[in-house]
Amino acid sequence: MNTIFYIAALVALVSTALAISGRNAIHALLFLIVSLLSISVIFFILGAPFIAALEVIVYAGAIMVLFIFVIMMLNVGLEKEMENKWLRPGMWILPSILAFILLIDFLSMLRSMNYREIRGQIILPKQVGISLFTTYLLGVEISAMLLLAGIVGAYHLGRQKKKVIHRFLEKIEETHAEAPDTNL
Amino acid sequence: MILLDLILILLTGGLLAWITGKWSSILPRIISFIAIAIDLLLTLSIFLKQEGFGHTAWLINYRTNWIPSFGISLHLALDGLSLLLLLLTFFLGLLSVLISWKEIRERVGFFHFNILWILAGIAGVFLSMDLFLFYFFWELMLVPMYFLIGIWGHENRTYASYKFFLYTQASGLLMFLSILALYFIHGRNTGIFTFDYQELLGTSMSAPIAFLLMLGFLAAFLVKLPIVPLHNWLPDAHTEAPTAGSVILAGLMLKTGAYGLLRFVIPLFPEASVRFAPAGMILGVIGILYGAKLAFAQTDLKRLVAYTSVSHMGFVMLGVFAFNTIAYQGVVMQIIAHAISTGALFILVGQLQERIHTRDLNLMGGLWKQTPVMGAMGLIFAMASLGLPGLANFVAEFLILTGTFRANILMTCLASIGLVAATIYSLRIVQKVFLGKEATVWKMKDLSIREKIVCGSLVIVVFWLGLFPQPVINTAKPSVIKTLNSIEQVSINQNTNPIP
Amino acid sequence: MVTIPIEIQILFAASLFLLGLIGLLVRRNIIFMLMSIEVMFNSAGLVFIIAGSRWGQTDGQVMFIFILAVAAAEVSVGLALILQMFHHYKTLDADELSKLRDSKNDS
Amino acid sequence: MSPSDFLCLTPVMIIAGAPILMMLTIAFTRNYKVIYGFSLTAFSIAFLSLFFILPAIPCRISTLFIFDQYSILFSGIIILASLLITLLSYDYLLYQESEKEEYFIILFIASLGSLLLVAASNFVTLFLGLEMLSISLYVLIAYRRSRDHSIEAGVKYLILASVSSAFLLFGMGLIYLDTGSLEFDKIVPALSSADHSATLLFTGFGMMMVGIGFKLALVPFHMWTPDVYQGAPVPVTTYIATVSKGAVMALLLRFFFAIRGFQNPGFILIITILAILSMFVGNLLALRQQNIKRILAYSSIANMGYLLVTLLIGNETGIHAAIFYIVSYIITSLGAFGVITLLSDRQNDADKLENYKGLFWKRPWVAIVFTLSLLSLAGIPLTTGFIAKFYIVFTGINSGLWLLVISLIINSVIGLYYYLRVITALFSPANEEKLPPVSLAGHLVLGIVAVGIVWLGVNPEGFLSLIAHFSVL
Repeated sequence: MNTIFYIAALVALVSTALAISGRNAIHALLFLIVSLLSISVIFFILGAPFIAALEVIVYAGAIMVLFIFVIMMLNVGLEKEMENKWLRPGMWILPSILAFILLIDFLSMLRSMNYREIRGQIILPKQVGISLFTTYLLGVEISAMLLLAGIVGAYHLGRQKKKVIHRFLEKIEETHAEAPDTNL
Repeated sequence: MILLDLILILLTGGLLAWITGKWSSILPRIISFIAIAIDLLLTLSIFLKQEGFGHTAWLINYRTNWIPSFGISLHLALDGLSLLLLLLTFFLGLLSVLISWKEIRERVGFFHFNILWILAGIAGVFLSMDLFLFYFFWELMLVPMYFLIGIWGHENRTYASYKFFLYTQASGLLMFLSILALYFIHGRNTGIFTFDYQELLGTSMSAPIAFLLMLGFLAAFLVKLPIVPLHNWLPDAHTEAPTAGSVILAGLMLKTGAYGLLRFVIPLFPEASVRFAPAGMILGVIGILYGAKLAFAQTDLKRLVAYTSVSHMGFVMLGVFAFNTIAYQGVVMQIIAHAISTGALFILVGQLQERIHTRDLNLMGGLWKQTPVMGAMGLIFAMASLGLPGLANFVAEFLILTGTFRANILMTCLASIGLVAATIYSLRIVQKVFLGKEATVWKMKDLSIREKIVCGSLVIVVFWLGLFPQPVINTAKPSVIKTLNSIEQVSINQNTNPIP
Repeated sequence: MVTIPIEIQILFAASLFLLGLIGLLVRRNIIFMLMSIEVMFNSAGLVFIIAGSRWGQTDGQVMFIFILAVAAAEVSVGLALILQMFHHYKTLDADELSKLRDSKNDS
Repeated sequence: MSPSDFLCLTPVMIIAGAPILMMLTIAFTRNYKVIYGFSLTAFSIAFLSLFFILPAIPCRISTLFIFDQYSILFSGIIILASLLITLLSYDYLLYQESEKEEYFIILFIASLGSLLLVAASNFVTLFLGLEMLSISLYVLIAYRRSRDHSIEAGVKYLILASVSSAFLLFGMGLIYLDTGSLEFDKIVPALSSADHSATLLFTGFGMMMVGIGFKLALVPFHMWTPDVYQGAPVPVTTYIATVSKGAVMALLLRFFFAIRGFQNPGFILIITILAILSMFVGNLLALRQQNIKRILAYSSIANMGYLLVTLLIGNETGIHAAIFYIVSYIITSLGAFGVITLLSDRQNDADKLENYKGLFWKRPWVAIVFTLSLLSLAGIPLTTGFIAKFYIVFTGINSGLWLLVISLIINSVIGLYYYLRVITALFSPANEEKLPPVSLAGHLVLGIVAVGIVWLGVNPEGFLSLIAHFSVL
């Protein structure tokens, strides 16, 4: 089990690093999905099978698909030129130093903790469900309202006011003026 | 209750003047004239029957709760000193309304609102016996003054009004910190948390802390007074303000600083004041000489008069830190005399400017021919300013110098050089403006009846104070003795005698 | 049973968080920034799972579920905003968003 | 949940039910006036219901909420402020693009989030309330999406607020890891156990403060403030300045007192640094601005810095001072931003200094309210801002926080300068520019604000005793 944890952790870190440094948005997203899957493995090892499932279903499944959907819609997945200057090695130095300092901070924090091995208690979905719908029942209601805000907001912001021609079709339209407009 | 009424009349009068200003430009003038006149009459009636009030600590004492959660009360009280200053306030206030009658033609309502609220703030300062209330009024008079300078001022008004506000506000906050510290020290000592002046008197604290707190108070009062390193705002504010603003600034607002020294700094921190006395006197002398020197160097007439204020207020500072009855009587006299004579000079400058639209000394000259009455007035006020015997300032400065002579001979000698300097710059005004060669030919009218009334009343007061100062001295006496008692207490306690 | 030191677990979560932060600071593409934020949220959720397993409580997992809901709502609004942004500016570069300035201090 | 729990939840349920009913109404017919009237009614009823539940408090609902006098007081403040903002929003949105009804739905959800925040006693509710508020604000800020500025402000706020939420979450996770409880009240007892690690707690609290600092716009997490204040529609800016900040500050107060933060030297250090930086940076950056919204944004940074001082006072009077300051800041901001809202026309927000030249001679009443608000922000007597600052200085000196008090005093003087600049513009000679008409609702809001500013400034005693009665944590 321990070995699996370390392997999964390594995979997660590497794929996250690749995701945030990738030039191609689609590829980056795929790396991110790999990372989420390996984190899901870790959740399983830590005794949270329900969360492991949710991580795959909601995070990797729903949210990432939403991302892919938008990227496809905007057709920027293949755009490589945009960030070239930002991906020069020089750009990474300062943020990395900052992050390194934070890492040192975390390490010093961890040193101060009493060395302890986890008991690895498995908490089953049933327990989680009972807790969720008794103690945290109001929390569930509140998240419903929160999602409502998200829905109304996304509806209002996402709607197009006037017809906007898809970038891909713009060129076509220039040559064929009678080409039908396409809504996004 | 009458004390509260004095302030409320001004406040409501101000609001009324503002509102009626929408429909007519005469109504606000009349309303403010009436409001101030009522206050003046009320104060005069108190002044005339002051013997009847008996010899308790205060002539009138009014106290009610305001914000009991913080130990803040609405405590107003009147003694001889406040009474004199109130009379002065309403007298000059009345004159400011009169002199603005023609000068201010725009936004008349709001102008009079500001005048009345400044007067209310000043009256409040002279009456408050609760330190929080005192600070409240102290700040209250700033905002309308800021508007007065900023809206009706001359060319450079915005800069001057900023400078005025920031200087006074910053120093006021230092005083505020001191007030709070005093409050807590007293509260911790006695368990009574209050801002009441009477209660806070005689709060015991260690010498360094007392000194520090005194410096906080001094900051506010010395900026207002003003004393030389802190005087920077004054020439700008005085020069840019409209005439009424200058009169109120020089005649009343500066006096709140002097009043604060007498009322708060010395009674609250007697030991610290004694320790500060040498420095205070030096500052006073520097103020006298430096102010006179700068006054002499000015070509802007209003600026010149402004700097004479710095010089005259140096005498107040000198007298306050001499700690004896004669000097204190002199200080009270100086406060009143300077208010009258400098106020009068500002009024004259205002009248000149109204006629020839300049304040540049080099452009004036030989105006006597056309305006003999104005010239005569100018001569009288200039003489008053230089301290000619028989006029008010002479009595004041003479008393101060006599008093200080007992305390510190060297300082007295240096200060009397200031008198010589005063002669030079005062005569320079008369020489440059009314006598001498005509630099430009101005066509101008002499004083109108309204202006004659204003100047005439000032002349009467200057002569009256110069020839019969006894009523003022009598009225101020209990307060002066009360203030000095706190100092004598210190000398007895210390078993030494710092004051000869 | 697993015996992984809790420090290692936290270190892992912290590293993920920092990777997300680096991504946010370095990338200018708004979609990548949003992805980095997701990484950070996820790592924070991981901390709750670790803590939950340390104390043997369900609270950590419940909190994770709420984080999931919030992340979903945020992403939906965020992506909607990104759509709008793309239609206005025709770019996803965050540096193009620089019109809000004081007129005097333009540089 | 018992019936009395339901009773306690009445105001929250009204605010939560209103947007759903509004959505249903919209499904049948889109009518701006109906939705507007409905919003006003719902806010009013929710406010009245607060009096209704007074006998039932304090009640705890599972471990998530605590409805005590403190949260009722803040609920009242939040609902009233939202009501006034609704009044201001009507005219502002009247000429906007087609869908303006959703604005009120989102406004309700944002207020719901704020209500939950002030009643939160658990990390779960803290997080959910804060996120509900944030997500609603993303939408509200970018609401007028036809304008470039709105989108830019929305995206900026989205990114930075999400990052701050991530920090907040991570910090909460660390504290949970350390103490084993998500409840505020259980944290202090857990600190005495052997498992507790001070560094873990410190790091956790530090990361939480990054998150909360973003929401309160404390330096160095303030970068979004001027841009968002400028780019957002004015009523939304008002909302951010008043309700959002008030609610987050109320939460921080409760949390900080629950964990006894003022006894922990590390926490004190964090708060002190944030407070002093916010005061100085906020005021100094405000000096050079020409845009009124940006000036007020920087001024709000400084004001939050002043407010942080109350956290360290460490006793009841600190809470009183904080509440008084928050209330007076909310009233004052409503006045200042309310004037900006009322002077904004169809195309542009009135956010430039030139828009205000000579306002006093053209619209004396509006200018007076604006002047009062600015003087109150500057802390000049006769206004509530003076008493509020006095209270902080007063309690601060009592607790010996000299460093903070003196920087507050210095900053009051610095701040004075830019407030005076705006006031000077108001009173300078008028230009010819036309001003939009001011509606009755606008006058009503300004009237309430003006009375509030002067009343609390002259006679604060009644309100002070109200606070003393209501601020039992």
